[in-house]
Amino acid sequence: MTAKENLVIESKGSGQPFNYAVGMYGSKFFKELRENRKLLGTKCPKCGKVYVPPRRVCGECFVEMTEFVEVGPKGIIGTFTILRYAFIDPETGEQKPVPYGYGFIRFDGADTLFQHYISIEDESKIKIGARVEPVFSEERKGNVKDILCFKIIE
Amino acid sequence: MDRAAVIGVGITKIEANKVKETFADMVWEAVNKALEDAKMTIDDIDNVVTTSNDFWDGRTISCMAVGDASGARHKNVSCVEGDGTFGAFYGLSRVLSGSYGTTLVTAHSKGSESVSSLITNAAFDPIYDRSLGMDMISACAMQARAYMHRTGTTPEQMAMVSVKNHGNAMLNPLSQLPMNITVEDVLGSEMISDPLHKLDCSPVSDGCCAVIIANEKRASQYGSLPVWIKGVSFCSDSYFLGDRELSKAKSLTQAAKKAFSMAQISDPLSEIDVAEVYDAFTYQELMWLEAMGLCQDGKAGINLEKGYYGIKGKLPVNPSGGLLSGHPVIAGGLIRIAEIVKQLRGEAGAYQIAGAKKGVAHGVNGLCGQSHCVWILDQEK
Amino acid sequence: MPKKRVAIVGTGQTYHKSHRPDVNGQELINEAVKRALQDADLTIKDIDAVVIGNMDHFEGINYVDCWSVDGSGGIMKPVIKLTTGGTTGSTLAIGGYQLVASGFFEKVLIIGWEKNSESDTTGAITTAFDPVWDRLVFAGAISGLAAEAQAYMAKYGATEKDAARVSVRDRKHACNNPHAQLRREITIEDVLASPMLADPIHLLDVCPRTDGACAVIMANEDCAGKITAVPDWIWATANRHKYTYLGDVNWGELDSLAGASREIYAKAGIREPKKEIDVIELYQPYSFAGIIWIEDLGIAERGKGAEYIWSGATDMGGELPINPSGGVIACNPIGATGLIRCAEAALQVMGKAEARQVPDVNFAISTGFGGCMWSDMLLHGKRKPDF
Amino acid sequence: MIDIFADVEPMVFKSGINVPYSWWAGETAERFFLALRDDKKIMGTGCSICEKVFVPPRKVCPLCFQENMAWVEVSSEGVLESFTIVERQLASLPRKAPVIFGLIRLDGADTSILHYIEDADHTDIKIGMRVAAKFSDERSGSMHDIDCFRPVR
Repeated sequence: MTAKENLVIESKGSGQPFNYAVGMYGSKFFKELRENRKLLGTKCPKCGKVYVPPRRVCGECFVEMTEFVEVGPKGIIGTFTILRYAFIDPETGEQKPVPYGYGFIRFDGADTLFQHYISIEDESKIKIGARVEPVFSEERKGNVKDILCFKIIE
Repeated sequence: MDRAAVIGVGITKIEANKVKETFADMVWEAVNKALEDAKMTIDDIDNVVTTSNDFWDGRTISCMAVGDASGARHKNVSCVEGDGTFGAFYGLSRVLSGSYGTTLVTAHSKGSESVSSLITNAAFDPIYDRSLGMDMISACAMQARAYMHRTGTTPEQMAMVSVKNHGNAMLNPLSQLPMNITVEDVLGSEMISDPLHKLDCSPVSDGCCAVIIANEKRASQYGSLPVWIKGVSFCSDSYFLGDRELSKAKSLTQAAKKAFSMAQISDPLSEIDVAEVYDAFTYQELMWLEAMGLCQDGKAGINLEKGYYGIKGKLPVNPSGGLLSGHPVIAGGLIRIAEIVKQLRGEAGAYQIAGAKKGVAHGVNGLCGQSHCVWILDQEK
Repeated sequence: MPKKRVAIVGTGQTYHKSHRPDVNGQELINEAVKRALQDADLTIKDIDAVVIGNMDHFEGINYVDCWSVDGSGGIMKPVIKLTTGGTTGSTLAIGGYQLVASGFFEKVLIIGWEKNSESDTTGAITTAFDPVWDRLVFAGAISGLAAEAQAYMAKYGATEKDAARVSVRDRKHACNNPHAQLRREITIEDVLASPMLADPIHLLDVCPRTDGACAVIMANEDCAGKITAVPDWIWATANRHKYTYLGDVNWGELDSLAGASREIYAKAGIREPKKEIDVIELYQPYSFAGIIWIEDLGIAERGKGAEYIWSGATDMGGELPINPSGGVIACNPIGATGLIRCAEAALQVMGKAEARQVPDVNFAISTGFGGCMWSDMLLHGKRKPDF
Repeated sequence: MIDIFADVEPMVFKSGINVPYSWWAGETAERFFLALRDDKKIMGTGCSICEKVFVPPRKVCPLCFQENMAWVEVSSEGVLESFTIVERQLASLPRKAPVIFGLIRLDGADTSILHYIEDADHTDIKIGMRVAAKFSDERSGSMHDIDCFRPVR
């Protein structure tokens, strides 16, 4: 009998590919973002809340939303953190580059927060309530990466 | 078991690819259909059980996607991972426990978003079996082979299940694959994994189902026709395929026995008017009928040839077209319950079974029918 | 009134470590199951149904309810899987309660487990969030918790030092618990000097990565008293899984816990939780939660959580000890974690908590946390509920 | 859906879950794999209560919950319990189709194992036929230390 080896079976990178449906609400958002650099939310006909990302159902009122409203593109940091620990990006299976700024952005005119990168060029300026604007990608493909990150303004 | 009833059902159209819809969109549609069917509003719903699978959805905590769409924001809510019949069982428990008067149960899946062969390969034990590369189709093909060997069931008889169910689907506007086909069409279709041809296998599908369950007191309050739950049971066999007697569904036999006995049904064959069983593959419809005691062991193929299981037969099986005509995994079993509810209310339209009073619905979890859930539903209290 | 009142009659935990190379998942589960059966002096044949849960993408096994039967003893029994993320363990406990209370089963075995060493925990949790909108930037549980801590600090002025006091408490408590993974005391200085993971969270503010399993046996009122002299009666359960999108969260308050706890207090007629509850096993994955969430529980006033912690009231021997087990900061096999809180609360009520026993426990609370800032809660009592 | 989406094409976000996994074999499976790798032996464990011999081995009898299972060597030959010939190149297949999967009950075992069947004529292959393990030349401690099973002629 050979001594204990703590034998491991590896998955050897056998991942699961997915074609996630963006949905019509998201598709409209990304179309506007790609073509016009505009940001859209949906407004609840009952409570009047404006949701970003846009979606069909107001969870609070359980009603369907059909009204799109333009929000931002400027906004404030609702809350944030700066990510400093290493982890594996589940999409690629590779280490994610850190550190990065992680912001919850409240666009002007929106009631919920939109998650994205915040530029950490000057960490001391990153505060709750700080004003930010998106940095758009020159080549936009119609997904969340069409915004590169948000940067602090004023 | 105390009395409880299904008082509302909602099924989306089953389609190959609902490319426009997110999980939440599908759930929103099914839930609103069920509420409308039950003549209720979301405020009448006391608690919610959603059913989904993190692998199929490509999302850990897959239930998170459908919280808002199922109206769960301010309610007690839980999530079953497995077939919708298991979700419904938990939903029923939450009513019978006395905690809630009504439960909304949902089950959703979008097969179009993933590679089903890889998703089901992940159900194999990672240490011993997974890297060999089996998936649900190849595993079930092996089960089909064992079943045919033991019972003498022929490829033609299996093909007839496909012909019958795709034909039934012609009458069901929600079905994905209504088809007028022949035994020759099935046997001539691509051999995917011997003995299963393409038309022996259910398709990849998107869809969602919602069901509302109520206790006795609340069941008659809203104006829909309650369908009473008389017996329900579930049971799991061994995991490793090599540990089981693969040509037999021992756990289904036990679950069915218990469910029938709860419903005080001693002779299921004469008392059940309609069955919706989990026909993910043609042979399964036959095998499950036998295991449930709805047919003498090994005789389902012959009975099928005699026309017993057609819409006008002795025991109509899968009049809706079954899963062979549209198979949103996870929602599959809950749709079986919803279809039986429609039958017992006399609301199944062109595929209505005349005079159906008692029905059985069935769901499956795991590889080759490891775990089964059986529901006995009744028009009468 | 429930159809049947329900009590916990046995619990079992594995020993918890950062990795368990000596056993596979099924074998790990089996260890907890066997200990629970032993604790209740039952055999697997006495069990009527099995409720099991974990988070699929930590181990990459689909249909875990089916796969696990070799270890769970679920062969030819009803087996059902519940999963709701971090709340899985407490969701399982609520599930077990419902299955027994419904009258369907007399004795139910509840199992939560995780082998977090088999994948990258943060990478796997990141897949819990929306692939289209959130996964780009989301970085596992710690990133969301950091957002909460920032919001709370901005609103109420709490400090990293306040939070460190919570870590110090839980790590000290853990020294009394043979099942805890991290059993070494730390100081406030240690916490503040530990690496910054995600501002303002340091390494010693958060839970470790753990392999482990927990099993709990629940029985109905007809047999609970025959199985054990002092059953742990489940008085009430509640949960709120409010949010679908992380950006909708009311940051700085855990309103899901506020909602669930108010429902529980109302059900049990509890008016002054601080006085009427004797011990809390809080699913507290990081130190700041120890300050914030006791406010949501109605234990401390809004903004006064830190003050209450510094008073020593939540330490062993204090007014309302929290996490005598050492809590999640000392041990976190995620799918089991919520169920461990439940099992530990049961041990307190049953008087079986040994070195970590709080004297004279009549009421205990266990909670679960996870998903999109979701909460679960159970109320445990020594007396059989009279409703 | 409503006409607010008249000018919108539905989008699909192509992505995936590529979290890598390392599954600990545990001491029981490890002993099985090391016997395969080092000695070309197939080992099972036997329960003293139900007297079943499990291959692959179990640490605890899943039926009786009995620990201290006894190690026994089983034959590398056995009977084909069932099989399928996979004709389509399923995404899960690591080998080129057609691939034959078999469920093999080794002599001395009460359970069957899954593996490949090769060198068998597709028309001759039958339930009940005897097959024998062909061990891989390079073995690393996994199920692939058996290359396949072949008919015993």
